[in-house]
Amino acid sequence: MIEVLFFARLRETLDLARLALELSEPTTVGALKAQLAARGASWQALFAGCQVLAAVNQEMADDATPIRPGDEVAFFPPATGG
Amino acid sequence: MIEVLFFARLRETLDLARLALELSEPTTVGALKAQLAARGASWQALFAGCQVLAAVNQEMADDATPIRPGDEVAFFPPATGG
Amino acid sequence: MTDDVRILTTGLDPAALTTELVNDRAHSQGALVTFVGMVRDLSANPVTAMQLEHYPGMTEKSLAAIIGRARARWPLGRVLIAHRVGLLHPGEPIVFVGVTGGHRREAFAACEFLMDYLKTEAPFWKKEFTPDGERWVEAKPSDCEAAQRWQAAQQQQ
Amino acid sequence: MTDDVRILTTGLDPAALTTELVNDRAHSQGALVTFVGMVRDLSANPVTAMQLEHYPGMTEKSLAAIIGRARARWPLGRVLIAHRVGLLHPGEPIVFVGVTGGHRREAFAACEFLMDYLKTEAPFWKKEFTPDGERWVEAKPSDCEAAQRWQAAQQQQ
Repeated sequence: MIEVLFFARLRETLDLARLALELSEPTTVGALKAQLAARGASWQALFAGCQVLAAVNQEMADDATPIRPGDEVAFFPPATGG
Repeated sequence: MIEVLFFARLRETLDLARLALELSEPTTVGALKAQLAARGASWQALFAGCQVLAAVNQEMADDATPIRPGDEVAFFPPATGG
Repeated sequence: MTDDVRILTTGLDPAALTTELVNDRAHSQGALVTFVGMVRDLSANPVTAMQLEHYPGMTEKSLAAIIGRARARWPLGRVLIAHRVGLLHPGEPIVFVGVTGGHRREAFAACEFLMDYLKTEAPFWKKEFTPDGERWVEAKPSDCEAAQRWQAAQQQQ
Repeated sequence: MTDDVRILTTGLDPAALTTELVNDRAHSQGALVTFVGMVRDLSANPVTAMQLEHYPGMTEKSLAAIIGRARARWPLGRVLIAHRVGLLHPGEPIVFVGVTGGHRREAFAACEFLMDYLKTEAPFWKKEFTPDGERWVEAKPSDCEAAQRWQAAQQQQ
């Protein structure tokens, strides 16, 4: 199992804050994004763009970052704090 | 007449905060410094160095700045505020 | 040295934080630079309220990492970052960054560095409420460029 | 816009000045940068007290002129400079410079610019009292160089 979190515009568009996914073997952020994009039109629109950032275990990640069972993965737009 | 003010280390060394001087005709800061340096050893030591700054009517001045009757002239060390 | 990262749901008081840094006898320093970011109050572009969302856990980690990078570049005394989350109104403080140091040069540089990285790397997101509806604030390219500026300066050293 | 230059014989309160700038509804701005300079408290170099002398009249004029130069370079909201004179003790604030602006970049630059020029051009002089006696603080070449840095930047524009 992995936990996938969504924040801000992504959370609102998907109407989903968290998602538990089965993970039988290690994957990558890029592969997970492709898998999520296949879930439907709104997912496709969000994950095809370049405006989705990812974190694995609360550290910034890129498409090559590995994901292992038990990890916490998050997707969110570029930060606008401060 | 002109009024000559001394601040900080100059004031303490000369034991003098202000001095009224007769001024019959316009002079310059450089000429006034030479005139003051001739007043004695401590004056000579202060005004011969390059660490004395001058202001005329509360604006920074250099040796060429003219001094006219009624002006306020001040001598002081480089600023150390802030 | 003590680092402080405070995520606040209410009551970010720049005056109280300033006093805390000025009065810090344990790390007595000659210079303090603070930055306060506030909800803008522009009549041409009325924002009636702002919602600040964040990623609890990652927020604190990323701010601590940014402070670590600043400390690696400059000798600093206290560093204090406070950031509001939740609902804010025009004029209210969103963020406070305070840095003390022995000299003003590094306190200014570190405070600006912290703000540049906070804006691009710390997981906060703003949503604005206006008379025409609500909208998520879009990240500005200039914020990314600002963070890249420091990386270029580092490479030149 | 309101400029404030305050020469104080007692009670420079950075927190109160910060609050004044944060709460200024008339010039509502998104960014505030403040600098606070304090009497250093170094055990290796004990200063028991400090006397701040100034040139009344010229002080106010020179600070107003420095603010004018900052406003000519950057669009700014409020600028507030407060400076203590008289007797000070370790840890006490000597100077406060606060600048508000629409964007942090100009608020940081203007605040640092104001401090650089204040230190070299405003007629203040510090005398330190130590267990070994009293001494006038000597101007540092680095303060002069700091002011010259801005002139070089101006010429390059």
